[in-house]
Amino acid sequence: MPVIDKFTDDIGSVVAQIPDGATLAIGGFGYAGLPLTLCDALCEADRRDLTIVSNNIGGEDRGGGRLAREGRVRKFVGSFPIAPVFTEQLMTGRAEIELLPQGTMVERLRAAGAGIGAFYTATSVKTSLADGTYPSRYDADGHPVAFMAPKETREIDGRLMVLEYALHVDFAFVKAHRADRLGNLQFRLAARNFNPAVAMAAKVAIVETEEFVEVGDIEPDDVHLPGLFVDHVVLSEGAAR
Amino acid sequence: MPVIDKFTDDIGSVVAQIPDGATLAIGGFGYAGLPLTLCDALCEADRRDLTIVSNNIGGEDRGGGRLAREGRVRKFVGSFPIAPVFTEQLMTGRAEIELLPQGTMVERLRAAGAGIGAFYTATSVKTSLADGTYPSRYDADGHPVAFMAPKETREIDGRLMVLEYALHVDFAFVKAHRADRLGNLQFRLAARNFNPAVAMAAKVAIVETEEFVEVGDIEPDDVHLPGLFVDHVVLSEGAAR
Amino acid sequence: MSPAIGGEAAGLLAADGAGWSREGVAERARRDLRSGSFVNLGIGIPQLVADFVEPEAEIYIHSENGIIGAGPGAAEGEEDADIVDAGKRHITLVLGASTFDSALSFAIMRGGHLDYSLLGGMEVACNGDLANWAAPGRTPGVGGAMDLVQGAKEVWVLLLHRGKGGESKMRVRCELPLTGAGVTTRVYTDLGVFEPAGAAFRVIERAPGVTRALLEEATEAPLEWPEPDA
Amino acid sequence: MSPAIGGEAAGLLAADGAGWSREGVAERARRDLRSGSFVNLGIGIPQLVADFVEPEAEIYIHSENGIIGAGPGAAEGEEDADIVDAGKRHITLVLGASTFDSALSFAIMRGGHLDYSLLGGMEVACNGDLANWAAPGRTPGVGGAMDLVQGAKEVWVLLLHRGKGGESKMRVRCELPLTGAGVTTRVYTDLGVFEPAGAAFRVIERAPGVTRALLEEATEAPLEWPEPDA
Repeated sequence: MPVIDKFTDDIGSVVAQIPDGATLAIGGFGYAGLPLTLCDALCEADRRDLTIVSNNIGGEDRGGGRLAREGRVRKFVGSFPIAPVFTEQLMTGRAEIELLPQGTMVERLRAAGAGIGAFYTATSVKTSLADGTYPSRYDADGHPVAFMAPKETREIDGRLMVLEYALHVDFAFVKAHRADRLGNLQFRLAARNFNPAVAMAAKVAIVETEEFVEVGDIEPDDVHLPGLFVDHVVLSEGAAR
Repeated sequence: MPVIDKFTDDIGSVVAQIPDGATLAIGGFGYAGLPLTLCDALCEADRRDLTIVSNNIGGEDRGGGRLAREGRVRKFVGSFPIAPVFTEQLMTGRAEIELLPQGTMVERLRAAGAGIGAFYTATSVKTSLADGTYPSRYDADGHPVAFMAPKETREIDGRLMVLEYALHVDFAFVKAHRADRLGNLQFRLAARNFNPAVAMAAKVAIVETEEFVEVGDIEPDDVHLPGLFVDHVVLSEGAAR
Repeated sequence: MSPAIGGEAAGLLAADGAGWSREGVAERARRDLRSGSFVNLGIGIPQLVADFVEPEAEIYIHSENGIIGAGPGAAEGEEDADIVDAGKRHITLVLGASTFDSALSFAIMRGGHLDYSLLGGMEVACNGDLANWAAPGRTPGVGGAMDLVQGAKEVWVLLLHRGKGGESKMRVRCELPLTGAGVTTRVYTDLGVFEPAGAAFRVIERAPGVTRALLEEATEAPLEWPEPDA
Repeated sequence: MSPAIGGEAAGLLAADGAGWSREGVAERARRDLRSGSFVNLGIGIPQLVADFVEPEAEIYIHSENGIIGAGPGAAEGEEDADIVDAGKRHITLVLGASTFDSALSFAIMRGGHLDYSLLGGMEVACNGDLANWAAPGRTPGVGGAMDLVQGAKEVWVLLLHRGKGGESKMRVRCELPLTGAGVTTRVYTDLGVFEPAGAAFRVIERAPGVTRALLEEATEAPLEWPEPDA
């Protein structure tokens, strides 16, 4: 019996540790690298009031799209809120939004994982996402009642930039191509996308993998994310162990 | 004749574009990933008054060690200045130093390459590297006459941090395991170290490689640094094309 | 990312056949792309540019989700679930392509490593301001638009000169929420090629059949004509 | 990195055979490492800890230059030029090792992903301050020392209790330049195990043969004794 074995068949127990109201970051861009099995399990566990950090919500039927459709998302943090059901909840005061440029989102996640407290970027400077005019919450009649905080600015090297803080999350859902029991992960092509960053930013990183391999099967240079960032590994639905 | 061909046999011409007084970042940790061929060529081109950004200087006989020994380094920016000849120049007012924690150095290089103007880190907070007491320059008698600037601090999430700015460089010397004519690079094991960051931070990134391969020989997921970060590729001495 | 968001607004093509079609705008912009360059093609007319890039030109296309060397769409039945572009279409990779995570992908944009970023526009102003992400009555989504206008060596906006109602999209000041301030280096429309010059658009080229009068009527912002222009 | 820099200062072992040897300090610290943990071993006594980690414990060693799963030194003639540790020695990799660039390596440290960071020390203070990088009369080099004390879940300092002249390295306040302020969570010396408790070191354990009197004499800072201690 090895000391470290992050793999489990019991997806229910893994997902059970995520409480209502948790902050959860989800990897994936489109269906590429989207952890569908874990998102489904979370819906089946009937979790609600979630803060979801992901590039989009509702671009796909499953994943974050299902979470939104089932009304489980209290707050969305990301770049593309395109689920009509989420929009409706937003415009009737039942959900909130923090809209982020895509690159700022992933850099804030990386910063959280890398022990960087905050950073300056020119992205979003002099826009409504930085000047305190973008509504984060509406009342039941669709009137804005709260706004995203204005971002501090500073000129660096002659260029105006905004201050962006590290984005820490409680949990992350990650989709890998291959994983071993140490949690070493290998991704594949454009399915890598946000997956390393969400894992790094999370207190608890939960991975689903297409393939479960022996320790040593992934060459040292092919480990795209070392196991110390990973807490649990399950198999994607339909994948054979 | 392909449109993009960053490879050249003419190391002399590549190095000739580096003027006296240039700021040059060099990859490598120990001899692993150290671009020896390029450093030798720079010495042979007799360049002087260089600002060298690298983890150490003088830990090895060749590479930065040779540059220091031959008195070509006017300023060292890095974490380990261990060349006695550099120390002597420093203590007699002929060279300067900016001493950086190793992780801060690589993060500042990455920031430069990633369009991040500055960032906050807890590393070095409340130390002499952050409070303006560390000498950066001495007079001929070894008395400090200038000090590293004190670092701005800010409390983030209850933790005191210092502000660190992006570290841009004019040129970078990079050592790769494999390279193609597009400049796509693959590194090997612990020879990767600072090489991607120095390339990203540089206006002109010059690579030496152990092996020159055809476009497509490096799989998309094995390209550790895409070619758009790279300007020139030469073969390491002793490597066969 | 939905193609309906973060790109261009619907527009009006010159009725009398003067000027370029959408494809013509893309083709005209492509002519100015240097061979061997790295380029990101945003949603809208910029996506059409790919069709005019012959492989021999070695123009490598960056896709924000983590690709350099994005190729044509995948043939039916040959889609790879792990290869999609920024529009989430199944595409192919060209020889020499590389794939990486989103942090590096946006470092490439913000860090100034792309030669060109081509974007659609809802409005563009002669001071270089660009609005292309938030139109009235739509759920706002920003995607990578605000990142794409920061850092690339050239930021070109490709759009139709006028909206459906004939209103000019070439403005003194953008009325829609900005994507970036002062970021645009060149503008390609169905009526011509322009450069933001502060208080006016400098006319670089008129499209075939486009008169000076038509251009002045279709452009809200002042125009600055090159010396020898009639 | 030179082993002469960034590690411990030379020290005095108890003359009468009381207390642990340097190896003994390493072995004692190793007993407190959790199986299946990730640990960085700094220069000095911490390097010796690796010798007491049996493979079955699955304790993975992080090396700042971009390795998780650093293994024993390479046999002569089997050195791989691309596998060195933070001390630049040719080492091996264990099964399941991963290699990566320095930016990620330091993200691992600063980001709090290591379970333990074990460092040598020149001086450590009861407020948790550590000085281990700049001694008088040496060329100052800092390496990864200031990074290694930030972020790891536990920061343990392993050092000899007294310097060559008998002076205490367990101080009220460090006199040498700090590596980090208030960062130390535990201290292992040849005389015992301690925790910085603000105004005093809390005594966790005395090494064999070390009397309370010896400890009090050898420690500049006040000591806080556990309730039942004689």
